[in-house]
Amino acid sequence: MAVLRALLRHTSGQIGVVVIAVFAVAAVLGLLGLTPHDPLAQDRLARLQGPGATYWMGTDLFGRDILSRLMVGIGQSFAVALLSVGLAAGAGTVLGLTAAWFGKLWDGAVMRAMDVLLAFPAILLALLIVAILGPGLVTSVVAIAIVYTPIFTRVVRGPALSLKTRSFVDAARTFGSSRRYILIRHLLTNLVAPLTVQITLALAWALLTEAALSFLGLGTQPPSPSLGLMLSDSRNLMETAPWMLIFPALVIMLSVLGFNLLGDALRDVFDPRTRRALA
Amino acid sequence: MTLLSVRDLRVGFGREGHETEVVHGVDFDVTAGETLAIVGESGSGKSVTAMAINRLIDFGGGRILGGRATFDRKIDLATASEGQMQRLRGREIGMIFQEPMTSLNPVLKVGTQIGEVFRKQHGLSGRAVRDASIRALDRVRIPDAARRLDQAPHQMSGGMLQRVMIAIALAGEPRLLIADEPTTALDVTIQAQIMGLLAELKRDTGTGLIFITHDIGLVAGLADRIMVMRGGEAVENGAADQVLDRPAHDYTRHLLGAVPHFRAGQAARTDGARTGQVPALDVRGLSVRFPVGGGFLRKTRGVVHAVDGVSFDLVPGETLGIVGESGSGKSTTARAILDLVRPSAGRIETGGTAAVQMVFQNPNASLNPRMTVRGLLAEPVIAAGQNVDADVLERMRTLLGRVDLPDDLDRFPHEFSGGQRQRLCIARALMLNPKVLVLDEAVSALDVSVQAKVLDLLVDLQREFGLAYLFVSHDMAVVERIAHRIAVLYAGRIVEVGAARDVLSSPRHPYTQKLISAIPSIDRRRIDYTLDTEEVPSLLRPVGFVPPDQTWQEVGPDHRVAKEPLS
Amino acid sequence: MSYVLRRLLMFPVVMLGVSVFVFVAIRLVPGDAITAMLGTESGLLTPAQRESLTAYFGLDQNWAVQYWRWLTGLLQGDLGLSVTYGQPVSRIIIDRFPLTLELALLSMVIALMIGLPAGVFAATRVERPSDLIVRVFAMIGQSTPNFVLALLAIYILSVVFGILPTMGRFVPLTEDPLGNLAQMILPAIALGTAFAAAVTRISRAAMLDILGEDYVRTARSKGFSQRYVIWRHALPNALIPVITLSGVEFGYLLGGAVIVEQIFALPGLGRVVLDAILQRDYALVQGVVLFIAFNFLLVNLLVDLAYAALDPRIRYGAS
Amino acid sequence: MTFSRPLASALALGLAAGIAAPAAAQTLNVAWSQDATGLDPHTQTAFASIRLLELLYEPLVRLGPNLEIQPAVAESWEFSEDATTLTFNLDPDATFHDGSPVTAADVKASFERILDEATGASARANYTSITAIETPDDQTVVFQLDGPNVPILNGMASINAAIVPASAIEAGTVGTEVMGSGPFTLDARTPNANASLTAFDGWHGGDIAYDGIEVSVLPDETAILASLRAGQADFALLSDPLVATLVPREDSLQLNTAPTLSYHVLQLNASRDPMGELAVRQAISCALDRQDILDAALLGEGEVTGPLTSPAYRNDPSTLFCYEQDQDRARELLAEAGYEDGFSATIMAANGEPPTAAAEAQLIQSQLAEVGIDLTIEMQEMNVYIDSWLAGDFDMAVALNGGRADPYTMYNRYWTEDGNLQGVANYIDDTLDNLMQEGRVETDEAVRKEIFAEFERHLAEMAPWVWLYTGYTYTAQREGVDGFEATPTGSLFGLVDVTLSE
Repeated sequence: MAVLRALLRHTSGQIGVVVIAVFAVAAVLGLLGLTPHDPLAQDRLARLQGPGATYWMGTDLFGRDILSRLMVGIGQSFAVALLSVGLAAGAGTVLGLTAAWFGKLWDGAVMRAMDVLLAFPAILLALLIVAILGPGLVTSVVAIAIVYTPIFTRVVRGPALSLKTRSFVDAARTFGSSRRYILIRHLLTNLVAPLTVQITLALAWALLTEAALSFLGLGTQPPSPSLGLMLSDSRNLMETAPWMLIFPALVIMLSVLGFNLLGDALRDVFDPRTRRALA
Repeated sequence: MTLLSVRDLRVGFGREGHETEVVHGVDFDVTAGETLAIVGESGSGKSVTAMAINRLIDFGGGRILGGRATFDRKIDLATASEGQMQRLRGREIGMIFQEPMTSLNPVLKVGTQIGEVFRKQHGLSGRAVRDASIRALDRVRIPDAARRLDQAPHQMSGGMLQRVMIAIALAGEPRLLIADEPTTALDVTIQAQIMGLLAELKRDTGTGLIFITHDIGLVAGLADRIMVMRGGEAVENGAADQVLDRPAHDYTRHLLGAVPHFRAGQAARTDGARTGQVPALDVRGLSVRFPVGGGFLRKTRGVVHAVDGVSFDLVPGETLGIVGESGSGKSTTARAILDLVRPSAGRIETGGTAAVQMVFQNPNASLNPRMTVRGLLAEPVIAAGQNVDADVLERMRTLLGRVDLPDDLDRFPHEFSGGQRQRLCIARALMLNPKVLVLDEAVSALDVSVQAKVLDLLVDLQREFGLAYLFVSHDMAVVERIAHRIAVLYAGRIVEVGAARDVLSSPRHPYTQKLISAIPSIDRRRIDYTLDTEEVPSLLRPVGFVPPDQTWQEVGPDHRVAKEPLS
Repeated sequence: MSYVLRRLLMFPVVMLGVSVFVFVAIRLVPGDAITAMLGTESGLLTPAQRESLTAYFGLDQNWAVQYWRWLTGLLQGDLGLSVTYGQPVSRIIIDRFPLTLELALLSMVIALMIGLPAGVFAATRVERPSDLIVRVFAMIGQSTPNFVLALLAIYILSVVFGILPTMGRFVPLTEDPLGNLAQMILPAIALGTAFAAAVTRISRAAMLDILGEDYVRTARSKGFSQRYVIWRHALPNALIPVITLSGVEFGYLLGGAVIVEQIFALPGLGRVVLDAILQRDYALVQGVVLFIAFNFLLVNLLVDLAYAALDPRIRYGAS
Repeated sequence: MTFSRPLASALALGLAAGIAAPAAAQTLNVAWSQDATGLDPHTQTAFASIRLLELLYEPLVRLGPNLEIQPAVAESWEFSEDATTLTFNLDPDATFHDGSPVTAADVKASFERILDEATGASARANYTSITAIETPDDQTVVFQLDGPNVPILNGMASINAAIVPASAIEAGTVGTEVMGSGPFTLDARTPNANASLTAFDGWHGGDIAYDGIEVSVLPDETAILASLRAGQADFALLSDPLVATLVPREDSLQLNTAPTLSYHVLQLNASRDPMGELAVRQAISCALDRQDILDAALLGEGEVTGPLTSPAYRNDPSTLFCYEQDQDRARELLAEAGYEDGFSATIMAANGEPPTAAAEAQLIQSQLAEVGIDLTIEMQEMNVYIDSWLAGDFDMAVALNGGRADPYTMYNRYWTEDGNLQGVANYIDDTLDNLMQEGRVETDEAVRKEIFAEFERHLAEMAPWVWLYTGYTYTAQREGVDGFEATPTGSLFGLVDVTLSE
């Protein structure tokens, strides 16, 4: 489709797509269990071994293969990111759209509620939610979703307000089109562009937050590997086993970088001004 | 003495080495005190040529590919360095742009944006800068100049902003002034004021003027020489009278003939006659008022009376033209009929809900970019509760054919030209066999030659389907070609209404007369514009204000004039 | 100033919303202050002992009473007593907030001082190598988790250089400016990097748009140099989106401070909340979270004021 | 004091030039990761609180380096023949920080406060056998006991039985203002951040070689190591072996390790099947390789021990039931109990409490999997863990429980008929209860040692819990700091004898 072709011509788009593709493949392989070693198997003889022939990225405290754990870890972190951002995007779109369309009272209520959530620094809000629901995969998803919903609400409400004044919405009103029809066929379809850009940037941010939560010991739980957990485990072993810190950190940075690049490229592709330069 | 002589100018856009050429070798001269008009439709390369002279295209991704532009017989602008150009711009070559609302920096005061020119070009400072700025504003007839200096651009009207732009351009006392469609975005009466101002300044200062426009009628009153451009080439270049009266190139003839020009009533339609049918649309005492400054905890500051007691009716097959300048309430009237704006008072009688459909001004904005032709045309049918079956698709195809569009239901709006898109809107409006079509500035966003085609299509459709048109527009030339009857709207009220021929040939209300006199036409040459600076009156009334009743004076079989003086 | 007045009116409404939210949220967290303080030994408490401790911690009244008492106290500036610190919450905030505030402001200064010029520089040299370099660095800056940055910084400094900023104690600016700077510069860089990257990208995008605007073309037509056009005409307009970003980003700074203070062992307010949640110290969590939210809203109000100051269209509203 | 070592090169980051330490006040900079959660000696139980309070308050007696009873506020003490009365003679020079003398009235008021349920003193259970407290004169206190109770003397050696001024008790300022008779006074404290202590020159226990202590709370142990290396901290407490083992790498730093009393244990819930079956519990005990868990989770920093951890009562663990991994025996025992293809259960652990909990859970999981026991790990936030732990709401739990010098005070809460933590132990039988009661009343050391050795063998055999190993308490100090002697209780009282030679 046109967007994909334009994306592949955009320099940062190309890098972004390649990086994400590599990690996506690794994640799928990881979740399917097709990893060089069993991520949970503890090899007593190979504890804290540096990168070498059998274990390309070395082993951790229990002699488990870090590469395999990274593959599963990426899978889990991606899963958390996709789920939470999906939830947030869904909730944000509904709230933003209805707030823009009905305006006045409902708009005020929604925006004030969003202000309340936004007034909480993201990590604190996540901390409270995780403390209530207890640490774990599901909790991380819920925490990140709640933290990110206000941002999606605003990203949707802005353009929706301006779309509402466009003549094709007036035209639809003159035909007597139903409110639902207008919201979905006219407003929503034209919000796909800003939403896609925000989703990719949100994915990058969600990965960072999931890592931070695990770093504080509140994210996904052992023994299932998550990027943040592997990072926090490596904290005290920085000197004796630096590879335990370097590889997970690199994976987090590169995957987040990939999404950021993709988000940037998508913004250029969707922006009519720059699209002509690319087409 | 020739101020500027341009020989074989070629300009292109795109990356180094493989530019696409847009201006293919243009030659012209400008002498001091003379006005050269460059006329052409959009895409003809007229603006690019102008911007090439003071090398502003260098910042827009373009480059001069070849030719020479000798200024003051000394310096070749085509090859001058950026440093040399910076010394020329503002001091020797001034420029005025099309959109006054966006040409001034929104966050800086007007005084600052004028003062900085005096500071740079004349080395003034402190009090002197302020005094010079006030003198500059007085010269362009801006009332109460001192107070205006401290205002921000968004607090001034389009006309006033354009005057500021002129003041800025002339502050450096340039010997050559380039005006790129300076009045296109303005109302016709304001346009007349700006043309008058330019004419006067040219006489006083003797600057050379390059006036760029798409409206050949407009330049008749100002230009000494006219150059017509098309597709990046100068197709004709000669003295004004010679080009207007004995055009050599058939494209010039097309511009003079086919494009709608105001003929003060001669070109009005004669085929309509009111034979007492039942009106398809009857509007009685329509008023629309907006409270201003209301809301949470603060009382309303006043009420804008956008439309104040407008009444008219429309019989099938007849076109009523509603004419007025911006702020007259003509668009609000149209939108009130379609209930897009809630009327505060008055009755609107139509023959059933789907009887009235609307066509909007900007074809790009009135078609959802993400919908195919099928989706667009199907929407009214779905909205009316029917499902899209075979004969609905059949109707789509016939209508597409009828508006001369390719029979391809899977295309997207961006695959059509402006004119085609507006015809698609018309087809969509006809899907439910309406009785009345409300056309709100339906052709003003189109190119002049495309306007003619759409107007002819509308007339044919009217005859074939017996449609009644409510045609709202600020362009008298266009209204003259399509309206049977004309109503002139001023400050939310009808001041004169009647048969088009009578209203246009012998206008009786002072405002109508002023409006018609301000309309440029090919027949009037080198007119000296009477200078006035009247602004559109504010429609903000105190809360509870009740407008006085209108009394009419019958001046012809179908020609009435409101007696009240302009409020 | 109707625009700002409306913003001001919203302030108490949102604060009320935040107070209810944090009050309920902390009470939904399983476990209470007694188990937090006594740990496994709390199993040895006799019923009478447990009852007296419950009363001491005020956990016996129902939620509505607790909330009402807290709210009325709040209005008189009394945020209640922290059970784990044995001090009034307000005093803890007064002691610990200067550090977090300085950390956040220092990060913001660093971010703006690096981000803005870099963004403007890149925008004026589009698609040329320097533009690409700036964009790559900005991208990396935004993709690096701040705790990884912090960890690496400590590791390198302590192992390779053997020096380290003071930990555990706050060296206030007033007492020892040099020492304060040495202590805060590293955590501020760790916290501010992502913010600097964001500022770079926003200011670059804004500048690119503005350089295409009509009024920039007008300025050029007056014969002004590229430098003058940028400084006098383009920059004031580019500041508007950057300032808006700073408002929102300030919230993240306060959040990010939680982790950076933990790693650099800085006794700031960010860490207090983390410990307070673990200790189930209700009054402290409520007081500090409310205070942080108040600051976030205040900063956003300041952003709006700056917005109005910069853009007359906002100041005078639609004419 | 910002940097104690002048910087050699001008740093790219523009870090300030070092300022030499002010020569005037000789201060010992101490760093630890967890701060006290309160200042009331009678109610605080957290190890971090006790560690700080031991420097500020004093009980009647205290435990020496190898856990022998030493004088503190009391100069001397003696049991009556039938061990039902215990008399203490107070040290006349003992004074509180405000100079007022410590009198028998203060001791009586302190114990009455502990016994009063309204105080919520957690160690109250150890002193309920006191029936009356008499104060014949200012220097002597006589405790009447409801029966022979040897361990109570050990109980008196805990900071939870600190002597506070009677005036402070009336004024109710015990929790907010520190007025003790300990070697240091508390000048300032920012909880979870820092504290400054000054040597109390009027301390009856002798003089201190330096002027005061500056405590920094660095939650991240890598930060503690970094501050040691940067010379910001002279003395530090470490709990995570992964960090502690890095200290010797720096030649200017010295690591002191001392075995602790607290024990790492896998608690089984005998009230839930299949752990109700003795054979199943024994199978679990045999399936685990304790040394391997110790090597992996704590890098070998500790010793495999039986239930008794105090040096006086410790026995050779190899004599205990199944202390060598024997997977075949484990499978036999499982088959015997009818679980030949194993079973599945959940194992819970607290996040970061201790730091090695997650590692231990994962090692146990993988070792038990080898004999067919399939475990799912549930990591919980500390408070949630404690609630479930107290309610006995778990199949298995990884725990690090505190130890005591005296086996009776250590285990009476779990393994006696009316122990208040019976709900956590989930197992009791007469042998255990009888042995505990005998131990309580027996005054002869040698006989007591034999009683508790038998108690330990029986516990290991019944395996309600699977005892694993004890770790080390670590303290690290820079060169120039010497004279510190670590004790199994992890107390910092040894700082009193430290000298700074800088």
